[in-house]
This record gives sequence, structure tokens and C-alpha cells, in this order.
Amino acid sequence: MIEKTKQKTLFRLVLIMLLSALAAGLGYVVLSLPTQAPGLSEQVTANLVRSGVSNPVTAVLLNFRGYDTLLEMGVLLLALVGVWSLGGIPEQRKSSPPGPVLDMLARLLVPLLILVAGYLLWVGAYAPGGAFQAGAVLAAAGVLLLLAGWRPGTRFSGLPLRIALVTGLGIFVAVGMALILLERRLLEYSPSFAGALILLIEVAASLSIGITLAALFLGGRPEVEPRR
Amino acid sequence: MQDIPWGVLVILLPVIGTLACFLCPWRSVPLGLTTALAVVVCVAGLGWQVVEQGAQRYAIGGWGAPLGIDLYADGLSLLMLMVTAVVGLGISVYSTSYFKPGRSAIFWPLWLFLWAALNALFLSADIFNLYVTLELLGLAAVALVALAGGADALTGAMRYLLVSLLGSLSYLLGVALLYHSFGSVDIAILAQRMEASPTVWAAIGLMSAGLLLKTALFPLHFWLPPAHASAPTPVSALLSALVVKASFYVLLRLWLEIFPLANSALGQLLGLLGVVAVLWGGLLALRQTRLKMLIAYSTVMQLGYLFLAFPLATAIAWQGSLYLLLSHALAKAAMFMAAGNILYFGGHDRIADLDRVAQRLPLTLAAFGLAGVSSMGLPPSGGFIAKWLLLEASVRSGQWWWAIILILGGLMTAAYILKVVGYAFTQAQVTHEAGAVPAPMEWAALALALAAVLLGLFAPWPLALMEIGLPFGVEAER
Amino acid sequence: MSHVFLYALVGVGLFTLGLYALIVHPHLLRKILAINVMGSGVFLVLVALAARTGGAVPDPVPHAMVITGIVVAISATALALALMLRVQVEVGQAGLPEERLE
Amino acid sequence: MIWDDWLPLLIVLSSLSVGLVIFFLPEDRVGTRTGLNLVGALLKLVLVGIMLWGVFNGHQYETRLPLLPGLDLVLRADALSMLFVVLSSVLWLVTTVYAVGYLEDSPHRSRFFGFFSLCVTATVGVALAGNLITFVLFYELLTLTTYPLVVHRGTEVARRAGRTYLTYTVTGGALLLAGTVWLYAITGTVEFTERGFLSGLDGSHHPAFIIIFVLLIGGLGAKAALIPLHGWLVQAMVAPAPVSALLHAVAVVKAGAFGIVRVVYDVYGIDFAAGLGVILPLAILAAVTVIYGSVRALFQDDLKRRLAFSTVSQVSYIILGIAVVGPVAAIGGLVHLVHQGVMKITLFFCAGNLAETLGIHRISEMNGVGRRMPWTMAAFTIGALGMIGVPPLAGFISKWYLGLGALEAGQDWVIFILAGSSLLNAGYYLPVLYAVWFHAPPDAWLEERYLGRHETALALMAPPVVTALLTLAMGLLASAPFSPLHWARIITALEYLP
Repeated sequence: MIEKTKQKTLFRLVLIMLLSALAAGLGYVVLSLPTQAPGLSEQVTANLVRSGVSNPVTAVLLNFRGYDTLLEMGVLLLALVGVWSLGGIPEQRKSSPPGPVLDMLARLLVPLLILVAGYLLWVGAYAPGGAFQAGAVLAAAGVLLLLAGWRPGTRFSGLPLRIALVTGLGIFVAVGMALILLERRLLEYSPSFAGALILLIEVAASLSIGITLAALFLGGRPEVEPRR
Repeated sequence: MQDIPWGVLVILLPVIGTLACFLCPWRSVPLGLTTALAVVVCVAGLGWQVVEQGAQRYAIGGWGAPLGIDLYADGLSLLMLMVTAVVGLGISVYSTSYFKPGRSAIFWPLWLFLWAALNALFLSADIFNLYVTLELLGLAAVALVALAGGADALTGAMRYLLVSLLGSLSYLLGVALLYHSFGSVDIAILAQRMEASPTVWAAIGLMSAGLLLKTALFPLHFWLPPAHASAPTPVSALLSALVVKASFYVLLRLWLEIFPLANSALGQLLGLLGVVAVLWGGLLALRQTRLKMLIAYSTVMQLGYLFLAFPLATAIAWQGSLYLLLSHALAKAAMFMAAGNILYFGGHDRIADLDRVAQRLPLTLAAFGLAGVSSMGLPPSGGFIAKWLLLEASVRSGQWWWAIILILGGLMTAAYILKVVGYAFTQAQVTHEAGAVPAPMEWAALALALAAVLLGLFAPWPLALMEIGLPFGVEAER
Repeated sequence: MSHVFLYALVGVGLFTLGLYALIVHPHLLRKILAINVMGSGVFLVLVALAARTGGAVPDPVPHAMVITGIVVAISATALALALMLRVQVEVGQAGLPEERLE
Repeated sequence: MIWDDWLPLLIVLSSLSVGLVIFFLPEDRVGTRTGLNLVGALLKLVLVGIMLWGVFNGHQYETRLPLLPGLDLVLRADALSMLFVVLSSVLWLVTTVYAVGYLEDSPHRSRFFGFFSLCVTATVGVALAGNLITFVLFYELLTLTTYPLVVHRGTEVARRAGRTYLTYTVTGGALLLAGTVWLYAITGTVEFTERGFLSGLDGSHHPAFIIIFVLLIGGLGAKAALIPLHGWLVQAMVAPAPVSALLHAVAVVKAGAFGIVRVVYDVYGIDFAAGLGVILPLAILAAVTVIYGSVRALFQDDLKRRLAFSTVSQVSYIILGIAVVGPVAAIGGLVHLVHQGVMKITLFFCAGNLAETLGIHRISEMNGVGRRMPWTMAAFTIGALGMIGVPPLAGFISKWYLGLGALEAGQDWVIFILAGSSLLNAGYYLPVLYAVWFHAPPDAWLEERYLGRHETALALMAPPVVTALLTLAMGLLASAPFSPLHWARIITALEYLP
């Protein structure tokens, strides 16, 4: 037993040394980078006009590198499918029914949060904000509801829920395919429509993100009423 | 026809299929099969396009690198897509009868997601986008492993998930360093701007380490056997055949295009690790008593072969390595399927009790045998061609010691394949009578095994494809 | 400009710390948290170094990358936690078999 | 002419297709299967006949398929390959008939005959291979297709025998492959060419060539059962009699010996090889094998084991004939390739008949069996006498030319080897013959079965008789055109005459 602990401490010492060496190396590397590096900021600003939004980050996320975002919506949905595929996740043990405070808070905050989400979504076009922030806030609302003991009714946890979950990715892909059918490239918006399309995608995305995150918080798949 | 973006369809179709399967699970099998067929068609279309017009570059959103993301399809990526399509089709057919309805409703979305991730990865020309595809791939694979349920599968999946996340993060840090030193994440542009510096070396180190971890090169292979062996059979097949190859593909791209130092000391190191992987994997494969574990360790071994090209770093060597990758993908998928059939049939995969399989599952055993022939590198098979190319490369470059390892590895492989086949011929008393194996499962295995063998008879075509876009820099001089 | 590098260094520190924790701690929850810490480290490096543009606006591309990365990280974490709970049920401990929890 | 381009491939496919079809035949379709087998065998024989005539009239038959850039899969008919092709296709027909009779209502016949056909396919491929890579390809194919035949019985013993068999042959194959690649890397070609293609290259490669020679001979010796690589041959005796016959007389062992001839003649060229100084060691190795095999045979009571060791010894005659550098001895060696095959297959058929009909496996059980099975034993006698080298039988021709050749080449020591081994042959065959004909039979055989009206089933009885007659004919008509001797002369002329 003593031997074992000895070995363990020795192992940890060696590990610490190795890792500090790694850290030192990486630190040196980082410091060796030039202090001035424009990166891609010029190109972004140059093309911002044609991107359909004025917030560069949103432009990159949903236009210049929109493909990444598409795949990443995929990752999110995939995580949910994965979690559901695990089957019976033991639900977090039921605490005593939520006290009046939490209940009250939920009632007050949820509408507010939804409002905030909407605002973030809207502002994302020209200032920090956007689909993911909005989605996160929506999710917070959902989590709050779940904590307050609310559960989706079996009528909604079947197909409706699924539809809500896939909307984000679905719309994204649909837009992409539609553009291809219009002889354009994948996700190649014409500058005139770009703003609208991006907004459409973002609305769907934030909705799905919010619900997906909340569903992930819930863990296992909510029980569905049997299909007739 | 001329200007249909087949590459994009190859990526988007599986995603659409996933959504469809997710929306109506009770139709998942027909939906999934349709998608699979469609994807195969699109890959064929892309192949036709690449053969006709040479390597293809596709700027998503019309922006083009460095601002946007490009898709790039040359001979290398095309071959990867093709082998994925073939194996994928086989696995799709196999799983129609393998999974009970309830399970298959879960299997299909995950599998199609994984397929989409693979295609996206093979087509991506952007190292950050590659990170996203790697994550997509990793999560899908983990979820699929966990599909088997039970302690082994779940812990295997957990370990696999942690490893894969660690690998991706290490890779991402490398990407960050590269972006911040060269201001782009496009492979081609990086290749132009590349110049050796501490940052670059760190990036190489981090990215290679991450990818090697995902590729399970010795000594980073510890996670592979439990995960691959405990997964449901179709999943084991596609993990061993395709998923580990994906990270190897990324590594190959980086080494060939971005890091022009393939024949440096680092290459020798990789080669050395490959050698150890071959010997160690072979040894452990020989010591296994369970069929699926044996096959999993043989994957560890065969992955070692792939790295013998790095110290040689000649066009022929790369061709050999890639050819081995292709034939191993087919053969290994077939092997796992055959093992799955035996498991399904006898209810166990204890090698010592495999008596009379030869008589009662002839097709399955034939599949296993043919796949084994290819893994041993005996003619006529893809494995043989690959081995020949690697041997030739190593002798030509005067580094004959790699050749010895190749020969030795072949003998070890023969030893453990034989260990299985030999038992399958003996006729001890029937220990366990079981239901017949569905025909699709047997034929899928056999078809893939045959493909692995045929790869040895039609070598000139794949080798010609490899030259498209000169992924290996120069043509193979002969 | 030096604070930029300070942040980046902190990122590197987080990365290595996370790695240490990942290796050392047997409990799965800790491992998952360690992975997240590593992730934050990488994101920090990515985002901090983006501020090296001369002008007021930092390079937006890394920011977008980080947002993408965060979403990926969340998804992975969610799956990992769910998996951990299943492991807990099946194996009886939230740890990998080879390393018993004290 | 298109026909000339595809005939070699057709000959290979004729048995391959049959084999593949047979695999999928249900077990009980005996008639169809037998029919297919015979049709395949006869078809091949016809095609080979056509080719023989063509080659005799100076036709060039060559099939060329791309295998790799710069490397083709070549099937070519030349005098040497014809020698082997004819042997294997004739003996295949006979063995098929025999096997059909032998495996009467035994399990897994579809599997057996499937691999049986593939095995012959591989053998013919080896014979027709036009370059080293093609040779390697079919050589390995042979290994793989014979394995299921060896383990066919499915007993534990069979499994172990199969393991030993593969251990030797696969290792041999690996050595062969290594040598081939190395050669290719140096010369850039592996085409078989008369008198070799290495002599032209500059001397700096010669050490490499010596090592390559060792690798190649090592690889081929594993199948040719050169000591110390003969271990598998004796164990493989567990296989059914037709398989043993095939392994010993036609397919595996011969493929090895044939390969050695190819390497010495058409890769290195006899003169160049002799110049390298690799031939004398080969000769010595062969000589040692000849003696060793005979001595071991002397002490076997199990009939098949005795025959096996006799094979070890007899096959090395071929190599010895090549390695005694000189045309006459070469003729002796080459002709023995055929003669040994025919004689040895006769003996194995007879052994099989004894086992099947009377349950006899040991020599000590053979007393007076001549009276119970006169035809079989007559055939056996001819075969055995041929092996000893009694005139006018085939074996005599071989040994006569070997001896003459040795003298002509000034290698008198070989005479003693021949004499010694002939004495030993007599030593382990004559007692058997004596016991068979002159001892009193036991009052009851071990497990007697009455198969058909004759001493045994016709399908079992006819083949040995046929091959015995062949043995006689090849001896008597040795100087006739198209006799093995005749072909051996042609081949040797190509290698030696200026």
C-alpha cells in the first residue's frame, strides 16, 4: 500500500515535470509570435458589405465560414441523438418539489429571458450577439423551467419536439440546397438577400439550439405517448 | 452533369438522410438504405468528374480561401471517399438484418452522421473545418460504440470519447498556432507560406500527437481494442475500417502538403513506432482468445504498417501505404462482419470453440479467409500489392530493414489468421446449435472480402487515380 | 500589446493544467471537467492572439472559430456526462475499470 | 493472333471456373459434380494438347495482363513449362477419377473438389508463369488452396499437420517474395529469359545476387522438401490419399522443384549461376537430401510415411540433375520431373486402395496382399521397380542420364550418390514386394470392404493401372517424339547449345 502511494507520488512528480516542460515550450512558442498580425481582419472588413450583416463575427459565422456553422449544428444535434441513444439516463434525483421562490422566479424570468433572446438574435446583425447567444439564453429559460419541475407534455415530446430540434440544421441545409438548385454555390447568398437569409437561418438555429440544450439538460429522451 | 457539385451532395445527402431518419424513426431502414445508395451514386459522380477534369476545388459561399472554406477533391481524397462508399454500402446492407427494429432506429441517424463526417473530412481543405469534422466523427463513433450497451461497451465508449476529445483539442491548439503565425487555415495557402519556426514545430507536434492518438499508433493504441471489440459488429467494422483511417488521412495530408519534412527525423520516429505497432499488435493478436479482440489487435498491427511510408517518403511508399489503407479497410470490415456472423450464429466468439464453422457457415468462413489472405499480404489481393509497393520502396531507398518488418508482420498475420481458420475446420461435437445467419449478413461480408481480393487484380486503376492532382508531390518514377 | 500574450500564456497554462488533471484524476466527472478546462485554454489562446491587429477591432475569424468550438465543446460535454451516468449505472462507479476510485 | 494470346489464360481458367462452380453445388449433386470435374479435366487436357502441338511447331503463346505499372502478369508457354503442364493436366485427370471413387459418400465433397480444382489451377499457373512475380502469385495460391485439402479430414491431427504445412510454405513464400522484390529493385525486370537476365549486370551486384539466390532457393526448397525443409511433407500424410498423391507427384513438391529449375535456368542462367559459385552447394544439398530421404524411408513401417520419405529423396534427383552442370545430367533431372511424378502417383494410389479396401496402413500388414488385389499390387510393383531404376522402366531412364551426365561433367562423386540411393531404394521397396507376393496372406484382413465386382471399386483400380502402364511406356518409348525424354532434350538444348 505504502509502495503504491510512493509510486503514485513519483509518477505525479515526473508528470508535473514533463507537463511544465510542455507549458514552458508552448509559452515560448506563443511569445515568439509576431506582436502584429492582422490575420484575416482586412479581408473580412473588405467583404463585410457583401456579407449582408455588419457584425463581422456574425458575418464570418454565417456567411464566410457558414459551412463550419452548418456542420456544428450537426454536432449539436448529433450529441442529442447520442444522448438519447444511451437510453435510460437516471434522472437527477427528484429534490423536494421546487419551493415558491424558484417557482416565482421561473414565472418572472422565463418571459424576460425569451425577450432577451429575441433581442440578442436581432442585435447580432450589427453588434455582438447572434444565434448562439440567443440560443443559450433560450436554453437557460428552458433549464429554469425544468428545474421548476415542468416537463414537456407527452403530446409535444414526440414528433413536434423532433421537428423543433431539427429545424436549425434543416433550414440551414435547405437554404444550401436551394442555392445549389439556383445554380449558385453552396451557401452563396446574393448580397441583396444575404441579410434576410442569415436572419432566417439564425432564428431557426437559435430556436433549435435553445431546445436542444434544454433537452440535453433533461438527459434521456422524454417519454412519448405510444404511436397508434 | 458537368457542373453538378457532387462533392457537396456527398456531404449533404447523408445529413438529410439523418434528419429524415430522426424525424420518422419507424421508416429509418428504407430511408437509410436509400440515402446510402444515393451517396454511392454521388461518389461515383464525383469520381467521374475528377477523372474527367482533374482535381476539383470548390469554394463554399463563393468566397474562396483564405476568407471562406474550400472543398478539395484529388485522387487521394477520391479514393478515400470511394472506399468509404463501398464499405459504407456493405455495412448498411449488413445492419439491415443485424439490428432489431428498435435499435436500428437509433443506429441509422448516427451512422449517416458518421458517414457525412467522413465525406466532409476527406473533402475538406481547411484545417479548422477538419477539426469540426473530426469532432463530428468522434462523437458519432462514440455514440455508436455505446449502442451495444453493457459495461464493456460503455467504458470502452467513455475511454474512446475522452481520448478523441483530447486528440481534437491538441489538434486545435496546433491549428490556433498555425493560424496566428500565417493568417490562414487553408491547406494550400499554408503550404505556400510555410517556413520552419518554433511555432511550426510546436504545431506539427501538437497536431500530429492529436491525430496519432486518434489513429491509435503504438503506444497510443490502448483505447482501440476495447472500443472496437465491444461495439456492435457493424460499428466495429466501420470503426476499424474507416474511422481510424480518417485521422490518418488528415495526418497524411498535413505531412504531404503543409509540413515539408516527411523524411526528417520525425518521419523515422513514426516509422519506428509503426514497427513497434506491427510487432506488438501482432504479438497481442496471437495471444487473444476472443475473435473480435484478435481482429481489433490486428487493426493495431495493420495501422503500424501505414506508418512505414513516413521514413521512406517516396511516391511509391505513399502509394503502398495508401493501397494498404484501402485494402485493409475492405478486408477488416469483412473480417469483423464474419466474426459478427459467427457470434450471431454460435452465441460466442471463443476461438478455441469455433469448430465446424467451416461446414455450417461456409460463406462467412470464406469471407474471413479471403480477408485474411489480403491482411497477410498474399497474392492475389490488395494487401499483396500494397506490401509489394512498400517492399519495393524500402529496398530501392536502401532502408531494407523496413522490408524485414513487412515480411515478419506478414508471417505473424498468417499465424493468427490460421489460428482461427484451423479451428474452424475441425469437427468437434456441436456445442451450441443456433438460428441461421440472415443471408445479407453473410453476403455483405463475402462481397467486401472479394473486393479486397479484387483490389489486387486491378491495381493499375487505383494507382492511376492516386496520380490525379499529384497528392504525393511527384509521380512514382519507375 | 503585452496583455494579449499574458492571456495567451494563461491559455497555455490552462491547457497543461487540464491535461494534468485528465491524467491524474480517476473520477470521470473530473476528467470531463479537465477536458473542458483544456478546451477553455485553447479558446483563450485562439481569441487572445486575435487582438494583435493594429486597429481597434480584433480579428473576427478566431472569435467565430471559438464560438464554433464552444458549441462543439458543449455537445461533447453533454454526451460525456450522459455516458458517465450510464457507466455509473452499469459498472457501479463513475470511473474506468483500470483505475479504481479510492 | 488472338488465340495465341488467350490460350494460356484459358488453360488456367478451365479448372478455375470448374472449381468456383463446384463450391456452390449442393452436397448431394454427385452426378453434376463428377461430370463437371471430368469435363474440366478433359477440356484442359485438350487445350494443353493443342498448345503442345503449337509449341512443338514454334508457336508463341503468351497472355499478358497488367498487374502493376511496369509489372505484368505473364502466362507463357515454353518447352520447360509444357513439360510441367502436360504432367499436371494428365495426372489431374487420373487423380480426379481416383478421387471420385475414393471419396464415395464422404462429407464435404463440394468443398474438397472445389479446392482440388483451384489447386490444379494454381499448379498450371506455376507451370505457365512467364515471370517471377506471376510465379510467386500462383505459388502462394497453391499454398492457400492445398491447405484446406490437407486439413480436409478435420481431425485434430489434420489441423496440426495443416499448421506445420503452412508454417513451412508461408515462410518459404515470404523468402521467395523478398528475393523477388530485391531482384526487381536491382534489375527492374523479373521476366524469365533463356539463360537468365543477370549475367549482363555489373559485378557490384554479385554479392546481392548470391543472397537473393539463397532466398529464392530457400523459398522454393520449402515446397520441394529439400532438407532441412522437408518436415511438413511427412506430416501432411494425414490428408486423403488423392491429396497426398497430388501433393507428392504433381502439385506442391513439383512446383518447388520446377521453380528451382526456373530460377537456375531462366533467372540466373546455369553458367552465370555456376560462375557465382552457388550451384555446387545446391548440388551438395540435393545429394544429401537424396541420401537422407532414402535412409529415413528405410525405417518407416507406415506405408505412406515410407513413400513420403522416398519422395523427399526422389525429388532432389531433379535438382541434382540441374546442379550437375552439364546437358546430359540436366536431361536426366528434367525427365525425372515427369517420371517421378507418374511413378510416385501410382504408388500413392495403391497405398490408398489398400487403406480403403483392406484397412492396411502398415507394411507389416501387407503380407500376401498381392493375391487379394493383384491389379493394384501389379501396378505397385511396376512403380516400385521404376523407382529403384530397373530397366526398361521410366526411372531407369532418369538415373541413366543422371549418371552419364555426372561422368560427362566430371563430377564422379554423383555416381556414388546415385548408386547409394538406388541400393537404398531397393532396400526399402524390394522387401515390400517380396512380402506382397510371396508371404502367406492372413486369414482375415483388418477391415475388408467389398467395393464392386473387382478387387476394389473400378474408379480406384483403374488409375494406378493406367499410370503404371504410363511408367512402362515412358521407359520403352523413351526415344519416341513427344516423350518426356524428347522434351527434356529440347529444353536442355535451349539452355546449353550455343
